[in-house]
Amino acid sequence: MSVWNWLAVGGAAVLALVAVAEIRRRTGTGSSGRRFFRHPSAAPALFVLAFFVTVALAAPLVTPYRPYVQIDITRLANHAPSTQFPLGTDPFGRDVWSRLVYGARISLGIGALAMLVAVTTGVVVGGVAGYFRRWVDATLMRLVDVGLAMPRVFMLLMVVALWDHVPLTVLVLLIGLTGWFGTSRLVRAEVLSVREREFVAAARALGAEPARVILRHVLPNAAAPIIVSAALGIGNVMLLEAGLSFLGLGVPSPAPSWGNMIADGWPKMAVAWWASTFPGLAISLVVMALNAVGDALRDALDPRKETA
Amino acid sequence: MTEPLLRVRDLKTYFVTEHGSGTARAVDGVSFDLYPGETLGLVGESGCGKTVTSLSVLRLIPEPPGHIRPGSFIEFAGRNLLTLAPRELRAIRGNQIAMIFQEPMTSLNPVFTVGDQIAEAAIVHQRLSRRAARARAIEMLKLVGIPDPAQRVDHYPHQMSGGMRQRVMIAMALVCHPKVLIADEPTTALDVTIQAQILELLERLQAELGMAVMLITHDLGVVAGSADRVVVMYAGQVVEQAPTPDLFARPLHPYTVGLLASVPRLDAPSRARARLHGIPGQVPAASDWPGGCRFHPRCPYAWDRCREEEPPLLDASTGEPGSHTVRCWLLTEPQRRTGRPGS
Amino acid sequence: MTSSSALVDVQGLVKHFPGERAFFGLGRPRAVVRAVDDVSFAITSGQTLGLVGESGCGKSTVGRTILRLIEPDAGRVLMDGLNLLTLGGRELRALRRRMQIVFQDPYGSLNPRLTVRQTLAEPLAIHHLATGADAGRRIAALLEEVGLDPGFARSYAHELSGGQRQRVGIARALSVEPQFLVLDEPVSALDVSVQAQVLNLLADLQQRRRLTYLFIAHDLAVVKYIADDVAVMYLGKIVERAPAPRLYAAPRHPYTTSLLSAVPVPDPTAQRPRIVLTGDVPSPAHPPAGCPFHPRCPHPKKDARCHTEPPALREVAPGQLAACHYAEEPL
Amino acid sequence: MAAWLVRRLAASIAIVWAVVTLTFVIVHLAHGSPCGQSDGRPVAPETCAALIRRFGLDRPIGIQYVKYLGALLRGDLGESLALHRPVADALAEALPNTFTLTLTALVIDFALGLALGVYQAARERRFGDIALGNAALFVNSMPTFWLGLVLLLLLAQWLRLFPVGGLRDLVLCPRMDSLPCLADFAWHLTLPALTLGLVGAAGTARYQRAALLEVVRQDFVRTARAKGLPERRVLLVHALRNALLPLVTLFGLTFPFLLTGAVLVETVFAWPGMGRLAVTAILQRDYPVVTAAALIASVMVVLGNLLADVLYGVADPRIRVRAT
Repeated sequence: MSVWNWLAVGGAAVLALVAVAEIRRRTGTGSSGRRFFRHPSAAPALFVLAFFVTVALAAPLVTPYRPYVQIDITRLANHAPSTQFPLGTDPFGRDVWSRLVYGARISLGIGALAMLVAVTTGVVVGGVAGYFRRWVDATLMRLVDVGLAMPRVFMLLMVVALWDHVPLTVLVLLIGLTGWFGTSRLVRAEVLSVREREFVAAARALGAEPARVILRHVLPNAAAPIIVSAALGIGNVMLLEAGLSFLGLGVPSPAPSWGNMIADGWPKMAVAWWASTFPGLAISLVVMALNAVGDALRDALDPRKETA
Repeated sequence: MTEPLLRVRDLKTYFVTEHGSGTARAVDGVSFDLYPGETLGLVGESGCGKTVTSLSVLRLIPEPPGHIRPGSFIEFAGRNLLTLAPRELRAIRGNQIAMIFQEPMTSLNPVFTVGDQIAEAAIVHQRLSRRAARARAIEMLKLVGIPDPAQRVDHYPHQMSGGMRQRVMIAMALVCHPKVLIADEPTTALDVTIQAQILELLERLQAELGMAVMLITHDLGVVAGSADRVVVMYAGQVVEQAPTPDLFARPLHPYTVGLLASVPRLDAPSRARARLHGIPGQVPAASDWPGGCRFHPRCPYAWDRCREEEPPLLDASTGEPGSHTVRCWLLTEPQRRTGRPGS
Repeated sequence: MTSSSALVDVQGLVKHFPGERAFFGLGRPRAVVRAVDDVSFAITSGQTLGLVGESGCGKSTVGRTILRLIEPDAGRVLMDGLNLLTLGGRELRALRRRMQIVFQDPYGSLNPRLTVRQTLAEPLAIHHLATGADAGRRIAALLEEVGLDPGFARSYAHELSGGQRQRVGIARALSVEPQFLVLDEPVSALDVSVQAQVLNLLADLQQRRRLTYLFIAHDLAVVKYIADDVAVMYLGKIVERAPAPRLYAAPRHPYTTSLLSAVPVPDPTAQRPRIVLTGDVPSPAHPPAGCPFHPRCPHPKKDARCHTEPPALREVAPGQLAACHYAEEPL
Repeated sequence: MAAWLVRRLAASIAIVWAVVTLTFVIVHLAHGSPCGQSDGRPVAPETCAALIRRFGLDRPIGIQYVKYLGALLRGDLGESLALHRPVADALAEALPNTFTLTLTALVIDFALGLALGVYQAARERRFGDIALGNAALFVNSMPTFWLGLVLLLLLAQWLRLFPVGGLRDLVLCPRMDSLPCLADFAWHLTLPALTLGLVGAAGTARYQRAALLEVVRQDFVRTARAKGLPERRVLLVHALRNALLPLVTLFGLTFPFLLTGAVLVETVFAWPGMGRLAVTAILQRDYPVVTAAALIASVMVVLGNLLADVLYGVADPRIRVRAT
């Protein structure tokens, strides 16, 4: 790794720090923001996320190699961490740090996209079921029961087994479309309780149309658990993606997803522990940060604390 | 008069506010006595500190965010409850001083039968056997007027109505025959016909068991019907204290007067749409009491002295000295009291 | 009381809630809850009807079915002769502007995500009454009318006290310039000193704007200060209805009498004889046969007829209706 | 309660039926044209004909569906393409191993999670709570299989405390018929069960702590204190009994989690269970096995939820008493 790469990494860290400080400054005036940052791990967690996002975006600057480059398969495979290869090289002679950074793009990207698909579907289904109730609700919730009955991994395994090779976009879509059941239940429960509140009745008495009632009165007040479940959802998707890739059924090799990296390093774990350990640590760290942010958000957005 | 059973002196219970930046002085220097066998009414609007006062007596304030300031003093049977070791305090809680709460629904544990919950205190304090405690529980259910006590003892709280649950709460509190019963808004969550039942029950039990009752309520009507003496609280302080007939016949603090004028009365002359008098403004926040007399921003008589200097409790008794005290400077300059407040 | 000058005329209103279906929406529904069971009354323009009863008697459901926040099962609600329950779409929306509701819980009745200004601007926008600077002026005027400083427009609900929130709730109802207001326990969550302020405000507004009120409450003393007529409900039915002075002076239904005697009076010298009813209000899912009040009735003449034959609501004195077989011999 | 149970059972059966139908639809979609697979790889004509025969794809879809249901009801899960034996037999061999693994993990999960959660709640915001809380958060955030790899590397390969994988030592114990062999089995079981259990326990502890702290703030806990009960009794009897109720719900959610984890953990530790069977089958494109495994997993999840519901009914008098 060159001096420039090190400087770029330092720059990314500084940028992440500044970003967190800025978020803190902007939200610190509201009571929710204050409660969020009162959570002891909120700020560190945000920093971890900001750092990974920054280096992922600036991948070419912070890494010395392309992620696919086998530097010197005969002499530089399973090279221990050094100044040149800060996290060592993998059994195929690729720089683990470079792959980790490019892998962040894939792993975080899949997490965010699949979560977006899942949360959007969940909010729409849960919102519709909760607001219209009756047979709409009954039908949708039975669908959700079935969805929840089938463990996601098995559902995905089945699809992968039947369709042979699944393109990445389809995989993301699949992960998203198998991940909204819990969210929809959550949203439905929240909508059901919000719609019983009197300000919703007041809006209806004033002649507000259902769309206005849902968009302006119900959903904003049901948003807190949705946001929390989105934060936790990214982490879950990342874990799922890692598992699938580890089994060789996720992101097609040699793309550097973190799950693939663990899988690639695993056979040589005894002699080159770093190749599997660092991507595993990266996943754990990011998921932990997402969970911590989720916890802090839960406290910050808790409507019961709003009146205090 | 006899010796007081419970002597509260300069009680200060403060809370750290939500944002951690300030202190809410919820109870700020409250003193009163409770005599054996009497019913003392503690009256005030929400935020005046009456519930915090009652919880402080048994040290049931959640700490943090709350804490009782050093210098406060609650004497019961010759001992300061505030400095007792936890173990000694537990021997008094539920045994000599018992409490009932406003929400009988949430104050009962949903997963235990009412019999178990009533028996529990007897088992802990009087070392009764399970069988004896169960018999006692049935006896208590009968005492509080629950029909079919032998069946009801095995029921869960959710199987009972609100009024029944409050009777269960009372049975639970009285199982060890305490000397003092603290009743914190015992009828607020109940309908008026059920409220009448519960008040009558409390009256009867007090006569039968001879305990002293501290009745915390916002309802002056309840106090008028049940209490022997009344303590009126405002903004964390006692503002007036008197025997019940005296207080209603001769209210002296402008707050007490305003409160009485605010109550819609069934016995008022039958003229629909008469105006109520009310008190202008609202109760200030406990983290931000006004300086001087805490009532002065809402008081129709306030003058410079009220804004600058906090009045002490002044004696206004016509009978026994100290029986009627008022925290108001008007007592020193009665000529300022002219016209009706609020008009 | 169905006179020609009635602004609101409710006839035979019925609302039965099916018990929650046990399972999957497929199981047998539990017993039907007869929340509102054949309720009729009329309110003269500019007057107030107090609707009184204990919790679960169906009084709030009456208020909400009148506004069609809950769809009734049967009955008619006439406003100026138009049956609200058969209207749809535009006509209903037009009529909704003329009737509004104020709720009990000032904490639940305002959307916590909106400022006071946004809360008040919404109805103006829905009914195309005002926008922009014009809306701002109207909001300021509304706030002043309900006794709030126009500066409160920037506040969120949680920054206000209970009384202030209730004033905002009233302002919101008034924003569309209704003629008729359902006041659903508007002061019962407030402290007495604030309660007095809000009651006075409601009385002033009624005078100034010529409003007609349905005032729903559990507290007979509060109702005495505001109502011209009073209807008492028990288990989904009106058991007594009369002009206020008559009802307070000479109640005819034993339930009304007991209710009146149970209200504590803040005067230790005036302890009246208290009638303490035994037992609880029965569940509206299983109302007693005959007169619904008979299991708790303290009337000395209570007999087998009360157990079997439901008494009709009939005129027992000029303008006074009671549903009791022995209304001629009140307690 | 009996009527309620019957209804609940009927609902469970309905869900299983829906899952079966769903798998049928997915399989049908995938093999609408079995002779030209999605990636365009040509399929040998004899394989193609075999596929058509096996799935009866020449028949109308309704008939196919009925036949599929009928076969399932008889316990016929089809024939494995790679193993050349009935899928049901292969699964019957693997399932007990998966059960042993997941149930051991479940015990670790709840025992450890409960203890940690209660300890943390009692020490709220003190050092023990914060340290354990962060540790639990970290463990809960690990990919299960990665934790398995780390444990494998540390405890099996480097420290040689545990075997690197498998069910038992096949040389010493060809059959499990003696105490030493049982011990050997337990020794092999430790690491995979610990891996699965630890991640679960971290989650359970977080959940239990939150549930208990929520309960402690309720009015009836204050009532218990006002009675003069010792703090221990207040927390462990009055609060915990109520805080265990949400844990029963978690119990229902734990099944999918454990089964999902088992797929990966079994692969890491070469544990011959259903998950590993399914993964091996996928690599050989042996979809009858995968489909059957998915079905079985769903049935287990549904049964788990049913069990959780019944437990909830028993634990919560508000439901138990109303249902009778």
